[in-house]
Amino acid sequence: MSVIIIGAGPAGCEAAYQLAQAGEKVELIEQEAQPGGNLNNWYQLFPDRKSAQELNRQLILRLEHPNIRLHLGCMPTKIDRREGRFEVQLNDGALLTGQALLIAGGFQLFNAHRKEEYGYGIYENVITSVELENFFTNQRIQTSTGQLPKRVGFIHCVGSRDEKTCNFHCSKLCCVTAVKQAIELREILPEAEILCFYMDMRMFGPGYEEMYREAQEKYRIKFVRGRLSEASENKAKQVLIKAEDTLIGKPLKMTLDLMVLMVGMELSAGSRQLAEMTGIEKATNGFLRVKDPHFATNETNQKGIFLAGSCSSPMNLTDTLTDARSAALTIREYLKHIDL
Amino acid sequence: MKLEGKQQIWNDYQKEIANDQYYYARSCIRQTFFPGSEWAYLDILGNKLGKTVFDDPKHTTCTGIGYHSDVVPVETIMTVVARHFALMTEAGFENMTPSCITSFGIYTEILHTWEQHPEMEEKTREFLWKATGREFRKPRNLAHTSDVIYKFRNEIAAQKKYSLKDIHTGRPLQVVDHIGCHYAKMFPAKGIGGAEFPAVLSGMVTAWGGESIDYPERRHCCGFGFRNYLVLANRGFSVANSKKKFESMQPYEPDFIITNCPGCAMFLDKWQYTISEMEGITYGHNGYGIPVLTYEEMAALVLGYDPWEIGLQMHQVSVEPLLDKMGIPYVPEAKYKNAKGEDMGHPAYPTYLKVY
Amino acid sequence: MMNFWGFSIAEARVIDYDKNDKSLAEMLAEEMPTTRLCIGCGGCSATCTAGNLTEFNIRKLQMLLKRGETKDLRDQLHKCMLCGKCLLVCPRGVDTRKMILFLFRQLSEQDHNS
Amino acid sequence: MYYDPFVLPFTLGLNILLIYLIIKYARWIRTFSTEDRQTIRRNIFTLKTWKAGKEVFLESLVHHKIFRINPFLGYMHLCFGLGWFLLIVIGKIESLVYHTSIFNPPYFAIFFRYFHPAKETFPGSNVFAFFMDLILLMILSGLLLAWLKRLYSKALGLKRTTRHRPFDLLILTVLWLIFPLRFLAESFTSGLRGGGSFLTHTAGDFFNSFLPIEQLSYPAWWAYSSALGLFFLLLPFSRYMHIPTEIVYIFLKNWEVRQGKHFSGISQFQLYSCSRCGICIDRCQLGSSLGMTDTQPVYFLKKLRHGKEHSILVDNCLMCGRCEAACPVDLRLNALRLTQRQEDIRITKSTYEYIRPAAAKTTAKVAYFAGCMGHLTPGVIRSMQSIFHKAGVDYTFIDEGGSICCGRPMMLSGNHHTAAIIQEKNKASLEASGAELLVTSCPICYKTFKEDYRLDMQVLHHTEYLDILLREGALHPHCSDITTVFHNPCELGRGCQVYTAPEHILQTISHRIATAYEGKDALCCGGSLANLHISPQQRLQLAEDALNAYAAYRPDVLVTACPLCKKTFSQPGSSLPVQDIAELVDGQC
Repeated sequence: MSVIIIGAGPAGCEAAYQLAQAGEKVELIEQEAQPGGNLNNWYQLFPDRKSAQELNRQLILRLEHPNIRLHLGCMPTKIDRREGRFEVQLNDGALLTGQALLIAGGFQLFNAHRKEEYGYGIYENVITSVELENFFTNQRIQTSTGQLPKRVGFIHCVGSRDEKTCNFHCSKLCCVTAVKQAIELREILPEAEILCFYMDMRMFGPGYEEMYREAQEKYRIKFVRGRLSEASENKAKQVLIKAEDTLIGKPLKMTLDLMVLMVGMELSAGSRQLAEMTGIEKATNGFLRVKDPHFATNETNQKGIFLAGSCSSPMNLTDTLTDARSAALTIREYLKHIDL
Repeated sequence: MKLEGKQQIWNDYQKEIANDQYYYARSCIRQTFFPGSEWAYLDILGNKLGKTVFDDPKHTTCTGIGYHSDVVPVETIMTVVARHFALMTEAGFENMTPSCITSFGIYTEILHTWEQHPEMEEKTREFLWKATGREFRKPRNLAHTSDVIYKFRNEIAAQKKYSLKDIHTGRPLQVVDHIGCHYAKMFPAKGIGGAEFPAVLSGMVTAWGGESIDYPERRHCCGFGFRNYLVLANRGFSVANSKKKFESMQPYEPDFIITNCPGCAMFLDKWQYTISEMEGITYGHNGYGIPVLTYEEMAALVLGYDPWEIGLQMHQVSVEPLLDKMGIPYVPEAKYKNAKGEDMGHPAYPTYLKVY
Repeated sequence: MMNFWGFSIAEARVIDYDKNDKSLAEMLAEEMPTTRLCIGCGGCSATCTAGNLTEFNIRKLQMLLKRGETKDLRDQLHKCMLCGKCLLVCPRGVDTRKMILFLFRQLSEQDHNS
Repeated sequence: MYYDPFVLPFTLGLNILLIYLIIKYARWIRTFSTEDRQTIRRNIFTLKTWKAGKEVFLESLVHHKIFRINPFLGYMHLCFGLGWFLLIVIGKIESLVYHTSIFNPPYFAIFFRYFHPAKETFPGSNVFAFFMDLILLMILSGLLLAWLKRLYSKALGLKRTTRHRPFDLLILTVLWLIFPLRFLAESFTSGLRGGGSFLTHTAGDFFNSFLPIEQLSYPAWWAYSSALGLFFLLLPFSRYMHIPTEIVYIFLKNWEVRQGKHFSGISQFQLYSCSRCGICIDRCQLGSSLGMTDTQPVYFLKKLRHGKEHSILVDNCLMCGRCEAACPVDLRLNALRLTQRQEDIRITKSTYEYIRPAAAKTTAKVAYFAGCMGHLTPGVIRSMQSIFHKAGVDYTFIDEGGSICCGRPMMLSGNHHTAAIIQEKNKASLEASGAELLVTSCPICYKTFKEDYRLDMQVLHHTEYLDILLREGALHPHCSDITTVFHNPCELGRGCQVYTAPEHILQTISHRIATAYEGKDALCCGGSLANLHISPQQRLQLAEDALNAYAAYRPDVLVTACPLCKKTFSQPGSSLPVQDIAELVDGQC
């Protein structure tokens, strides 16, 4: 029996390994030149500050399994279903067949240009959370003028919970990511003033609330409850922001040397294409709809096509990997039945 | 309200109260505004219950009001309190029974502080010695005088001449009990029934035939709050607090209010006049206001003391409607006569609040 | 209220939710369901031209209104210039400008009736 | 003396109508302001009157505008309008030629065939008869179209037709009866006594072959006269009131009587000039995108005229001006709607005391004003700053630190008094800069700066300014093969008649794709501040539909020139990039 997995991010890698271990043949397709997906852009992970690349390395290492065939730099151009088998045509000409199809196409980050009033791509010192991770990787934090930032602001909910970008959902991870990044930033910039501008702090995972407390107490991160409404740039290339300090009830303005936009998660373009090719329904939040939110979290409206990871909703890495294992289990169960 | 829940709390918050041999610490406000209360307490304990209470003439204010108003430093008040303990020790007593809730709070707080910071106790001993040449032992038992009455509520009930009942209908009187903030809010374990559902006064009320009202703002401060009342600019908040309590208790149609704190008794009584003058509002029935008694006065009435002898004419809100309900006889003409039968003069009539 | 002896009874600051008249808020919610969506992020009041120069705070005013506190509404609402900037930043799609217009009309009607 | 009792219904009806109209119009004109009266006096003996006459001919008779929008509908209206007019005029001439007296009563011409003994010829009598028949045929053909229109409105290229109340149906029936009755009366008379031409004569012979036309002829004239009389009596209470009123309105309009902020005499003329042709219905995006089919001007004016509840209709209008641009009668539909918005805001002079003139006097001759919305589109501001720099213009950015509202949104809510106070404050602050030229990025500000502020400096929208810079050679663009479609913001295009500047710019720097939404036909983005009714979700729907309409031309970029349009279009997250014209120019220079 063989399973075709599309997407070799953490979910695809983990599911591939679990299925391979269980004796299934796995065809793992990845459009990029290397596996790892969005994890490649991360430096450290919450809540334990694990090295993202270390986790990535472990996940990729396990792909060297005799049952796994990895197709890098490939994209499905056509997916057919013939006599209970899936035939996936790749852009490099290969034709893969399998009894089950697992979509692990993941998410993509919100395009911050769309929030024009925040000035991303216009003001020099406005960056996204991913770019900040990149700074961390290089251990180099500086403003466009080459200075150490004295005041850094994290803007939560950029492209999440925002009717104005038609993204109504909560991306769930940005709050804790902001807290994590603020802490990392503090370690590099012991003197800087670091602020988070939030609408609600959603510390849902184990150890997250504790991180939040630690950020306040130990790392002296300041939290302002207010949504950024607009930004401008002054002569010194600092970002002048406007928000309301809602807990005080007054408008607030301040200059930031560096503004970090906590961009939210959207269904990736690849996942969207796959959904169109295979007829998988989309949920109201734009992600792929699972068959049942309790009993069939990896199944879809299409028999034999399964989902793993954040193509079904924003997920942290813990949940992504758990979801991948769950998907592997669901697929094995499915394969057993079509055997009969 | 679920009685079981309250009983559980009452069981959790019990305290040790000495059985006899009390050193009595007077209250500034009580003896100024309700001198009859103090006399009644001493008389009940001495003559009705046969207890020994020592009322020491050398005893002074605890300076609690000054302390809470940031006028008296903590070292000073500790030394003053240490002197009280020294007087108690010298008189051969071990059981301290302050009449004032503020004092009770101060004693509790200081004893607790000394427990946590023995060096402060040492320092206080040194100050006291340097200032007065006195030494002291800490009281073995500290209880508020209302605790003492609570302890003997059943003994009093056995001797009672009148019940907290409307003699015309047999209906138990509905009583609002107001506990001084510093009785149990700072140290819930030191109050009978704790801070949330204190039983010290309601215990007396039920023992003597009445019913206690648990109304929403029961736990709220009477409004005295030291700086709130003492600073003129804050006085509006003080009276607003009392008003809030009256409005909250009004729907329960209370027959009277009792308090265990001298300040509260004064405030709940006199603010009724103030509110009526300011806003034309009166509480209680028919514009006469809600009578306010101290628990000593309530005990004395139950035991058959003459209302004027225990000083009920000192109250702003007339107590006559309450006396009539309980069937306690009184001579209206004697209300404003002194012990010699001379007329003391009659207070002016308020604009809105009706008086007898 | 009369000022006796140098003081008067302080007004309660508490939001008396039971006593407060919330009919205007109910009418507003009925008329414009999007006003129920506010999560109090403050985007509107931050961008507000009038709010940056005066006490006018539309987020607070509508929240007060929902609790039945309408005094501030009367004192502040007219400072709004109806420019509609708040509408453009609201992440919940609350029709803020229409809400203000509705309130203007209601207040004007109340004034008219009284 | 030619007389017969059957002329009475017609004569009575006509006279009552004339008296009614004279009284009604006089009363409306009496409410004109002194200013309006002066304007009329100034313009009445000028070429404007001649222009008005020409317009009356083109619009009231030929229905030239309707023709351009919809030839079928135009022909139908032409048949009725011009046909009836010619029937009257030629009929009158015919009667004059025969009778050689000007002072024959009106009914004589109308019922000429009855009074004129057919055998008695006069100069050109056959020619007249031929023309009269031809015109009647033309009217009857129009009538046929009108019937078809009621039955199959879509066949005539109309998505929707106006709905009628029972009274409208009554007068419509009467109107439709007039010409068939004339046809019958004339045919019967011809069949009986001869006369007429190819139509009535032939028909007369035909009817004579099987009908007792001797008995039918006289009643037919009665019926014809009665139908005419009844029509005249009903006319003031029906939509056909537009026939006489429109003519007066055209003259008033040409004499430059303006629709002001309040409902006035000229508003009354407009209200009664609406012919309910329904052209506004198809132009309205509220209808096409949101299925709202009751708020268009035709319904609004109808409710207003009949005093029906119209509070939602007052609010539910984008004021995009698409209807106004297409209105054959040229009614000021936005302004009319605005007159019905109430002043709800009670303010005093001190309410806006907090607004203080902020701009300091500068030496720069050019002042740039981004507008409040502009601060939410920093890309536009950034591009303008860059362009100023590239063109070497010394400028001052007067609302860099923020500004107050221009007052137009307030005005659009109907609160003119309040808006005036805001504008007064703002004007002081603008003029304090001492600049000679004010360039703004916001068409909303631009419109009100131009129309209401009476500033002592020149005002330009940045599109116009960029066009000047390009024409003067201050900027050096390189034309790219990037394809563009222009979305002309309502306030800029239809609002301020800025059409050529953006077109020229886009032709200079890009490959501009012409669309069906050029010039006056531009769509509304849906973000309109003038609509006080629709929900944010409905706005989004409007934006999506407009975007899709533009995207159908597959441009590389959709170009606009308004921060509000840009924000509105950015909401749905379309794959079509939306840029301000300033951003495009900056990128190409």
